[in-house]
Parts: sequence; C-alpha cells; structure tokens
Amino acid sequence: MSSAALYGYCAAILVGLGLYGVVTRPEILRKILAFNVLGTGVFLLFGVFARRGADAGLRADPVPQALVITGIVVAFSATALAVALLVRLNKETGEVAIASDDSEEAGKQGVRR
Amino acid sequence: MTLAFACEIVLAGLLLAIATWTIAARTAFAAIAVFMVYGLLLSIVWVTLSAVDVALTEAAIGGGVTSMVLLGAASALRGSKAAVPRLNLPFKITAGVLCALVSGTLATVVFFLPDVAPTLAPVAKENLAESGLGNPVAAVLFVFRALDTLLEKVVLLLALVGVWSLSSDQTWGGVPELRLYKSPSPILVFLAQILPPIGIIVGIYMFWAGASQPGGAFQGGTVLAAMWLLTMMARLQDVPSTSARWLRLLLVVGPMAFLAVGLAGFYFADSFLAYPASIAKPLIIVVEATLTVSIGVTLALLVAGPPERVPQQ
Amino acid sequence: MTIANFLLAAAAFILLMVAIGLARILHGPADVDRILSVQLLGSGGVAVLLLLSVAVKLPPIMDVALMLGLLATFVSVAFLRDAADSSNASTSGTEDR
Amino acid sequence: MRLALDIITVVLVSAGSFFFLAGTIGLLRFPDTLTRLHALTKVDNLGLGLIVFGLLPQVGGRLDALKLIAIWLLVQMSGAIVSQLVAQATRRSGSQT
Repeated sequence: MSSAALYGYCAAILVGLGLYGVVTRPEILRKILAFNVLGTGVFLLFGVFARRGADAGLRADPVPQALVITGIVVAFSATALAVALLVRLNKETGEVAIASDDSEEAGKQGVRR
Repeated sequence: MTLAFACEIVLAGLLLAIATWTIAARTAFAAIAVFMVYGLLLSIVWVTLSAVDVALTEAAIGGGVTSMVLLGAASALRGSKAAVPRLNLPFKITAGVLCALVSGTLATVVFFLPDVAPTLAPVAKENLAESGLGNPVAAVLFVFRALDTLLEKVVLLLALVGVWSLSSDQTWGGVPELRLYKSPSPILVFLAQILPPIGIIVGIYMFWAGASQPGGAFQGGTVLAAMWLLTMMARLQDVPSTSARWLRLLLVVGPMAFLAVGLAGFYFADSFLAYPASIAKPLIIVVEATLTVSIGVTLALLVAGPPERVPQQ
Repeated sequence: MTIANFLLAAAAFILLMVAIGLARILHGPADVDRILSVQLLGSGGVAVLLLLSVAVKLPPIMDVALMLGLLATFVSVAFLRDAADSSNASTSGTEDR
Repeated sequence: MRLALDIITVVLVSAGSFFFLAGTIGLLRFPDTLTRLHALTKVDNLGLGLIVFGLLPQVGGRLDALKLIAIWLLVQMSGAIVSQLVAQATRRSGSQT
C-alpha cells in the first residue's frame, strides 16, 4: 500500500466519522465540531489527489493544494458564523441542542438514559 | 522509504483515534481540547503528504483560530442548563451503518483511482515563470485561480457581516465580548508582551517567503490574528469597537487592493485579474501584503464574535 | 544505515511516544490535564517536524514547526483562560463534568 | 570529519529520543497534574533541546541552523510560561486533582 492510499482510506473513515457525529450528537456545538472533522476528511482526500498528481518535478499537484487552502479558510468562516448563531440562539431560547421529533418520541417512550 | 511509511502509519492511526475521541468526548471542553490536538496533528500529516503550504494553513487555522472560536462558544454555553435530548439506540445504529456505507464508498473510490493520476502540475510548472513567483501553490492562488481567492476574501468579510448582524440593535457597532483573563498573572502578561513581536516577525516572514516557498497571506494573517488576540486576552490592549473607522478600513483594504489590481487588468492586460507580465511579482506582493493585514483583522474579529457592549463615546 | 534513515526512525519513535502520552493525558480527568496534551504535541510535533525536515532535506518544513510551536502556545493560553476563570468565578462556576 | 559529525548527531538525537521515552513513562506513571507537568517539562527542555543540537551538524546553511535554534528557544520559552499557567490554573482549581 502506498502512503497516498493509506491516507485515502484514512480520509474515507474521517468523513464517515464526522458524518456520524453530525447526525448523532444532539448538542449543536458538537455538531459543528463533527462537521469540521468531516471537512478535514474531504480536504485530506484532496491532499491524496494532489500527492498522486506529483509530476514535472513538483512533489504534489499545486491546484488541489490551493483548493484546500481556500477550503480551510471558508470552513473557518462557516464555523465562526455557525458558532455566533448558536450563541445567539442560546441567548434567545436557552437551547443548546436540536431536539428532533425522533428524540422527543424516544424520550416519551422512556428510552432516555 | 519504509521508515517514512512507518511514520505515516503511526500518524494515520493516531489521527483516527483522536478524531474518534473528538466525536465521542463527553464534555464540550474535552472535545475542544482534543480537537486542538487534532488540528496540530493534521498539519504533520499534510507535511508527510508533501503539502507544506496546506500544513501551515492547517496549523494556523484548523489548529489555532477554529479551536478558539469553539472555545468561545463552549464557555458562553457553560452555564446553560437546557436539557440535551438523547437519541435512541436503533437510530444511532442506523446512522452508524449509513455512515460506514459512506466511508466504504469513498474507500472504494480511493481503491479504484486510476493508476495514472490526472494532474495539472505540468501546466502549473510551465506557467510558473510567467507569474514571477517561485511557489507553485501561491501562483495558483494569486495568478491562475485569482478569482477564487478574491471571492474567498469576500466570503470572509460576509461571514464577519453575518456575525456582526447577530448583535442586538442597541449594541450594533459596539465592542465584541471576547473572553479575557479576569486578572492576568504577571507571567501571562510577560508572554503576551514577548510573543507578539516574535509572532509579527513570523507573520511577515510567512507572507514574504510565500512568494518563493511555502507560506503566504493566509498563514501570515492568521499568525497576526493570533498575536492580536493574545494581547487582548491578557488585557494589554482593548478590544476595539466594531464601528471604529480604522478597523473598517483595515478590513477592506486587502480585498479592495486585490479588486483594484484586478480591474486594472482590463486596461493593462486585457482581462480581469490579469497582471502585466513585467510587474506581476511586485503587484502580487502589494496585494498579498494588504491581504495579510485584512485577513489578520478579519480572523481576529470573527473569533471575537458579535458586538455586545454599547459603544462608548 | 544512512543518517537520513536514522533521523526518520527517531521521528517515528518520538511520534509513537507522543501518541502514547496523548492517550494518557487526553483521558483527563481535569480539563487542565488535557491542555498538557497540546503542550506535548507542541514539543513532540516540533521535534518530529525538525527531524523530518533534515531527513528529507526540505527546509520549509521548519516553518511548519515554527507555526506549530507558536499556535500551540496560543491555543494553550486561550484554553487556560476558561480553565482559570471557571475555577475562581463563583457565579457561573458550574463544572460540566 | 563527516563521520564525527554524524556520530554526534546519532548520540544527541538518541539522547533526545530517550527523554521523550522518559517523559512518556512519566506521563503514564505519575498520579496528578503537577507531577505530569514535571515530566512534560523535561521533554520540552531536554528532549527537544538535544534533538535540535543533534540536528545542527546536518543542516545545510547557516540560516537554517539559526532558524533551528530560534525555534527551540521559542518552544522552550513559551513551554516554560505555559507550564506556569497550567500550574496556576491547577492550584486555583484546588481539589480537582
């Protein structure tokens, strides 16, 4: 296995892991965190493509690298905005989590631990 | 070569373990502490992928300011007593299976990637000389795909406008409520006095070196933002009012310079964001310098959050 | 064994040590404990990057080490701000653990 | 001459790696935050310091050597100060450890 492939699988797992966190963590802050993990997984995939595209004396294809740099900055902007929204939401309603219909139902049925 | 691969296996394993921990940690603060480690670790991963520019960005933004934003939210929500709903187990298992499916699909894609990878490296290399830059990534960011980079600056500013607009009507244009040390100890004050000068040199170096080797405006700007935040946290400097004229000016000077150079391209080089070949490098340096400052100020204010204190006259 | 290989081996070894150390400190129990892990990665990561930089003869990697050291310090200070405040503030001092 | 320099590198980097090993064992074995902090500071100072000095004979230019030392000084200094802050935060939170 090449190192590009190793990181490729690693990135695939990271995406799944982040997605799982986004779906299953009820606290919004943890969703944002998990979303960042998901994002790094996607960036890492780009890194793998860049590494595989090493050519013409360059150690990695510069185009995916530039895309990832842009992506990291945009992901940060989105995180900052999401966090500000969350803090405002908390101030208005006192909520810290998204209560889905499903979880309320689960609460009524006494699945709450 | 096998030794380098051993390094990478340890790194990949550690990365996955830390990522799992980030998701699974019980308290928000624990999760954020782990996420800090995750960001720093990821920058080492990028180094092993030969993407040093990305490694610098990841260390600065992913490991640095993102964690700081999350920390701010965690402490703002600390006192909150709202009930957190629990999800039932079948839901979690279904979600787990579906997420594993996503991972599996991606892994399959990685497995079946073509042996000869498509690449733009030769094209980038060919045109590198024309840009006057030595760093191919900087050339992509500021020459070949300059429009993306310009719009990215606009995204940063829009995010800041979005954050500011979450303030209440009375505090619009006021001072952001960045969490500070209540009573900074002398040793912290010492750190906040001695680290920023070093950081500013590093920031300028990052932007300056960025033309010919890894580095650039983003990385330099982030270091500047971090140092500014450090002096504010230690109460050596006041958090500025968001209506301050100088602040607004610093926010837009970078994108404006970029845009002006871009528009001038119509006249001098026949298209938007085209640089006349003879002065391409000096132009890019000027744009990058102003962008470094603007990015630094924007990032620091994004971390500081919406204005929450009434502006003082 | 060439010197480059030796340096790579040292980097792998230190990475392993850092990994084990991280496992211990991230376990807690106090949040302050966890910030030690950022410190550990700060010094260990810098060591690994410097070794890599010299081993593969790529000086720009040193800049990443510099960045890592600088930002690790910054986030530690930011994190300790909350740890310090939560303990001496009486009003909002609800420990969430 | 080359050989002598390489031997210096091997000896110093090995010694540095040893301190990382010792630091990790300390982290695993020590019971509370302050003693673990003690273990960690040894890694910061000695481990990284020895590795930096071990790498000095291997770097190409004088500028790179200077950068290497600057990085070490930076990590050394900020590590020491953050350790102080961690200790203060631990003491303030009192009974938590």
